[in-house]
Amino acid sequence: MAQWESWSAFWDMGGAAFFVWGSYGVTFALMALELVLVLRRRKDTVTRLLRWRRAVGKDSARKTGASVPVMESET
Amino acid sequence: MLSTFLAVLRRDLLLAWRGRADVLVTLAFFVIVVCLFPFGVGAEPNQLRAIAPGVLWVAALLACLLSLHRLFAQDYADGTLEQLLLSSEPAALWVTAKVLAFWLSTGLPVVAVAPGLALLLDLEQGALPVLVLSLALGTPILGLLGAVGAALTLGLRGGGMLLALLVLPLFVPVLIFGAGAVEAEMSGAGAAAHLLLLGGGLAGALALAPWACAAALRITTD
Amino acid sequence: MLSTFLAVLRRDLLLAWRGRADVLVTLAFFVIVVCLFPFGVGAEPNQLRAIAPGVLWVAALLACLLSLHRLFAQDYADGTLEQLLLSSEPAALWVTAKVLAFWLSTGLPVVAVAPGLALLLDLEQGALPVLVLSLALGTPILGLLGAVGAALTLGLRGGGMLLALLVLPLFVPVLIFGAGAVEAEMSGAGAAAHLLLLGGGLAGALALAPWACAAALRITTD
Amino acid sequence: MLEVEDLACLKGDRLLFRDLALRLQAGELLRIAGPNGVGKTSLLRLVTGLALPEAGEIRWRGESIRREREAFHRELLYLGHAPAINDLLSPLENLRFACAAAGDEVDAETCMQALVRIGLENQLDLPARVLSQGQRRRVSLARLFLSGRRALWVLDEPFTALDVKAVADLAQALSDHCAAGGMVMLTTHQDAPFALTPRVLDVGAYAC
Amino acid sequence: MLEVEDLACLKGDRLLFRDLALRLQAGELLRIAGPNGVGKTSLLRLVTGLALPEAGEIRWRGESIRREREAFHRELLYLGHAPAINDLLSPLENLRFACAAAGDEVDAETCMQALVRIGLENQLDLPARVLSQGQRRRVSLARLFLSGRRALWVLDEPFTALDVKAVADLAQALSDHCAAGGMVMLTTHQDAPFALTPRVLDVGAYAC
Amino acid sequence: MNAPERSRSLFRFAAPNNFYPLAGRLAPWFAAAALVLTLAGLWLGFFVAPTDATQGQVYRVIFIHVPAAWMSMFIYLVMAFWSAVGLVMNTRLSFVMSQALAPTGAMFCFVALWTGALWGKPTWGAYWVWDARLTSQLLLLFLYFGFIALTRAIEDPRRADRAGAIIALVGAVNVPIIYFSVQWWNTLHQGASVSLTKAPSMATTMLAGMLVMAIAAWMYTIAVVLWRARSMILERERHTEWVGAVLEHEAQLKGGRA
Ligand code: HEM
Ligand SMILES: Nc1ncnc2c1ncn2[C@@H]1O[C@H](COP(=O)(O)OP(=O)(O)OP(=O)(O)O)[C@@H](O)[C@H]1O
Ligand SMILES: Nc1ncnc2c1ncn2[C@@H]1O[C@H](COP(=O)(O)OP(=O)(O)OP(=O)(O)O)[C@@H](O)[C@H]1O
Ligand SMILES: [Mg+2]
Ligand SMILES: [Mg+2]
Repeated sequence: MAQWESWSAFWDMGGAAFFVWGSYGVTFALMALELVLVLRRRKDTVTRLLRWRRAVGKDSARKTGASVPVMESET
Repeated sequence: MLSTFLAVLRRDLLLAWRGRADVLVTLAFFVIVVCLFPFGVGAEPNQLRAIAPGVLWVAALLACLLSLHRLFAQDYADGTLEQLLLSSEPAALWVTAKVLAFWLSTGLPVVAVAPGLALLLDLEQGALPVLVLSLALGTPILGLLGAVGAALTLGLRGGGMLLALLVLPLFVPVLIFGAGAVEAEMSGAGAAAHLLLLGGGLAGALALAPWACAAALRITTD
Repeated sequence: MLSTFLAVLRRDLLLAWRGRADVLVTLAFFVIVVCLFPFGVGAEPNQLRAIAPGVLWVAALLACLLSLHRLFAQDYADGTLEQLLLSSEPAALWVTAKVLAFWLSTGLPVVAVAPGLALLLDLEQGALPVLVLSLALGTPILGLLGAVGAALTLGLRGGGMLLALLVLPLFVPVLIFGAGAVEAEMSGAGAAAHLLLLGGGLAGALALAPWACAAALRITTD
Repeated sequence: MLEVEDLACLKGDRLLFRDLALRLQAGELLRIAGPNGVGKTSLLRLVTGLALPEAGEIRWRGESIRREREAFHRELLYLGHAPAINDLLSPLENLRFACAAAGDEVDAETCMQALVRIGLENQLDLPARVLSQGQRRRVSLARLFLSGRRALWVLDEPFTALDVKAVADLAQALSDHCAAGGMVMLTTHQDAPFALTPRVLDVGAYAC
Repeated sequence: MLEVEDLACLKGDRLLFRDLALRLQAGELLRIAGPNGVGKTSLLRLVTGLALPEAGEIRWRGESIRREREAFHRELLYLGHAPAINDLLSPLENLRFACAAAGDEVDAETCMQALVRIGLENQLDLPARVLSQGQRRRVSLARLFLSGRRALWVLDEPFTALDVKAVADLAQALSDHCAAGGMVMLTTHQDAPFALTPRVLDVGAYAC
Repeated sequence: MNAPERSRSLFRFAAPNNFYPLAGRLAPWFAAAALVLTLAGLWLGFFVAPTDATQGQVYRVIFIHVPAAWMSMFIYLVMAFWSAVGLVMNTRLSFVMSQALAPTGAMFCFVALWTGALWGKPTWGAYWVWDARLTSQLLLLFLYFGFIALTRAIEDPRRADRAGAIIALVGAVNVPIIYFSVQWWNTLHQGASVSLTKAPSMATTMLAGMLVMAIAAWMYTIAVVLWRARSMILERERHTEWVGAVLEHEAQLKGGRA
């Protein structure tokens, strides 16, 4: 607490509370939101793909898995 | 009666949701046009503040105008419009549903972001509510009038542009009262009169435009 | 080599002539947007004069932007684009022809009427040649860059608007130098540097954009 | 029930046909024949009321269709060249909307069954944009299974893009509709295995 | 001359076909068959090089078409579902442009003859917008009479909307092209009176 | 996510089936590093760094503003780099990387704008002025939006990849042009009336806090992008057997937990 007399002084930020906490708040909220979205997307993808695989039948998967060329290229 | 109205409204909103990109991009267009102005005009705050209401309203008008041609184009091209005209309900009914869906998906977002952009142009905060109100009353009028133009220009060669030419003169009064309301508020004269006029215009457009539009559609598909 | 170029150029000019309405209406749009401003902003001569170069350039840019989506849309819808891509000539060649025809039919008229509108906004007469020159150098850049955007957004849902979003940031430098040239001339600083930069930009765009556009078209029809 | 008298159709400066007359009774299947460009599509659009004739009169159950438009349209089902399919919507959504917009009350389940019956069971949820030509066509044709109570079906080249089996099914459905007292008026250049032989009207006979 | 090996086509989630192989020799007429949605159009677009295959190789005169694109396209004539007709231009203008854009040097007189031969003598100067479906189709088909030196014709449902006589004429033209050493690859659901029996490739056999 | 050394290993990991598990293993570590560094940076920023002589406390926004601004610019370059690699070498993984980077870049871009705006109000008296640096940041946001909107609007992933790559490259060519034009535009109009007021000599603790936060932002970006890329890879490679195996494994895990 070298910089601050008290917690209330800290939260007040020398009168600039709105600007400082507004910045930090939105930033961390956005980052958290992004993290949540990314992780949820993964879960969604997995469930959706599982359902899809059940639907189309596993044998329609192509036999390329093991032999994916090292540098995969299309054509 | 209502079932066609609801069917059309539901489908058009569904389509707007499917084509979210469309809606977001109308919005982006609005934002970008507003942001272009400082580049053309120069970044001096006083000057920007003075032209802000006009720029915002012109940008909203253009954004609305440019999405208008989408109102019937797709349905016309794929034959849905023919089918709707073969329905036994009065056409004015589902036309209203289409315009309503259109406004909800393009006008409303524009109204919603306008205050943010106003800050970018340094408009006084006191004038923000009037700006929002004037846009909320004015953009539906644009949609209703524009629908008539869109119906008349369906399938014509110069379609989108001809539409602009037809409806811009009709839009001018809306622009004058809309931007005027904000300027009146800024100058301290009070915006009530302007807003009342806009409200009256909306009521009038709502009563007349759907019929005109329905007639125009029948002519177009002949 | 040249035969495809000429065939495309001739046909597109013929189409522009057939669809005269289109061309006139692009122009009308330009005129109307410029004329809207006094309504939105208020008619004070000094203020108008100050914002005149910016308004003219923004209006030209929007007019160009709005006609851009027509560049390939029709050919894409009716399959002509596929046929052109199956031609054995390099695609960059006929892309250039299309852009050239596009500019001749929409950019050139805008350049031609700009001085008249400038007088309407009370721009000094001394700055008119610079205005015309800046537009004549700048609008082809807009066309070339825009063609890339138009090719990328072909057949997409939010088509026209997505195009606007993609290319507007790219148009900003052109706008800055274009409007800047006129303002520099008005302020007595001389417009040579701006115009040179625009010329350089045009050369660069001419060298690169057709290739990017051709690549984009191949991707789009895949 | 449907009577057409003295009909003339002018396109640009060309009079396509004139003095065309026809009557369509309940249970009849009428095929409009004639070479390309003779005016079959134009005739159908006149009959549905989408276009206005140059001369002549069209009556439905004795009333001019211009005077009793709504009553006529309640009994009419028209499928033209344009499939009335929105590219962003799935077949199911398209079909439900088509029915609702026309005023037929049909629930999702029934629509689904119609689509399955017409062979789109695997495409129910794809956007229509990715469908093949034949599949698009089928989506609009599915309305036929849901519009039994509409007496008059007017179909412009319904067999286009359909494969052999689908053509046979459709021909069967049309025959069934007629057998149940409906009326069908269609154009086609293809042969289709109808159960009842269609009456043929050659537009060429009225050409000018 | 045209060899296709191990071709696979993926659309969205669905692998339409895989391990598809075909060879087309000079003088052969190949009909791609299969029910709606099996992947015929997709196959044709792969063969022309307009779309990229998921796997497999397409060779023209022994060279991969991706490597020798220009040489291949000089010998290819593709007519797809979309007619490549501009609504504002007349049939004559459309045809001349189609030839010029493809790189065929054809003068106006020859184009006119081709249009007359295909039955559009009265529509030469109308804007394409007002043509009937069959007439539009004919405009694009007229290119066939002007592209004799292109060896490979790839046609997607060329008989759509054509009347009986036009179907017969077109079938004759295709047979003639093969007889002259050309190759034709087409899809159709209709029967057409070909002079030589087409070899049939059923895409369904390679479906997954 | 900058270009790793061009060694053999790059080529091995360029195959999605090798990259996928590797990314899964690495991402949590980067996330943890980001968390630790953020806490350290915040501590430095709020409790060690002194009050600024001219600006008072409000300057403490700098600890996120500057890292976010740096990241947003850098991510665009990396994105364009991967796009170019993808177009030239035909590697699908490169496209996945560039598309996975875009949302995070846009997020940082927005954060830089937002924090800058909040900082500007007390220091300049306005949330926004049309200063060159601010303006080019805004245009960068539009470039991000354009890229994201385009790749989202195209359904076919192959087409989306290539179209996105083209617009990313065109944008990258334009970024410097935009930057310089905007700078010139501004100076032309109002001289140097507005410029970012830098603390004359930044206290070393301030600088340290800023750098630590910048590294934290790096770590965060890498973690998020790896995770996002993993989902995208699953989606795109769903036809392959190795994805089948991965999915079965996931299903078992879920079944085990339930
Ligand atoms: C919306 C408003 C703002 C935006 C978009 C913005 C944008 C940026 C950008 C892009 C950078 C990195 C540029 C570089 O390193 O070359 C930056 C750095 C910086 N900004 Fe801002 N800024 C804004 C407002 C402010 C304000 C109001 C201040 C302080 C009064 C400020 C202070 C700084 C400082 C000190 C740096 C670090 C400069 C350096 O290390 O070179 N910014 N800002
Ligand atoms: N403005 C015009 N001037 C001259 N002729 C016209 C004009 N508009 C249309 N036509 C002609 O009218 C006819 C329209 O025919 P319609 O579409 O009804 O034919 P159709 O019998 O359905 O033919 P298809 O079997 O090809 O579908 C065409 O022959 C067309 O050339
Ligand atoms: N994104 C997608 N997801 C799933 N299936 C798809 C997707 N895109 C296309 N398809 C399917 O791929 C097939 C495309 O078929 P194509 O157009 O090649 O058929 P076709 O054999 O030419 O049929 P037709 O005889 O009807 O013309 C259709 O069955 C369609 O449903
Ligand atoms: Mg017809
Ligand atoms: Mg097909």
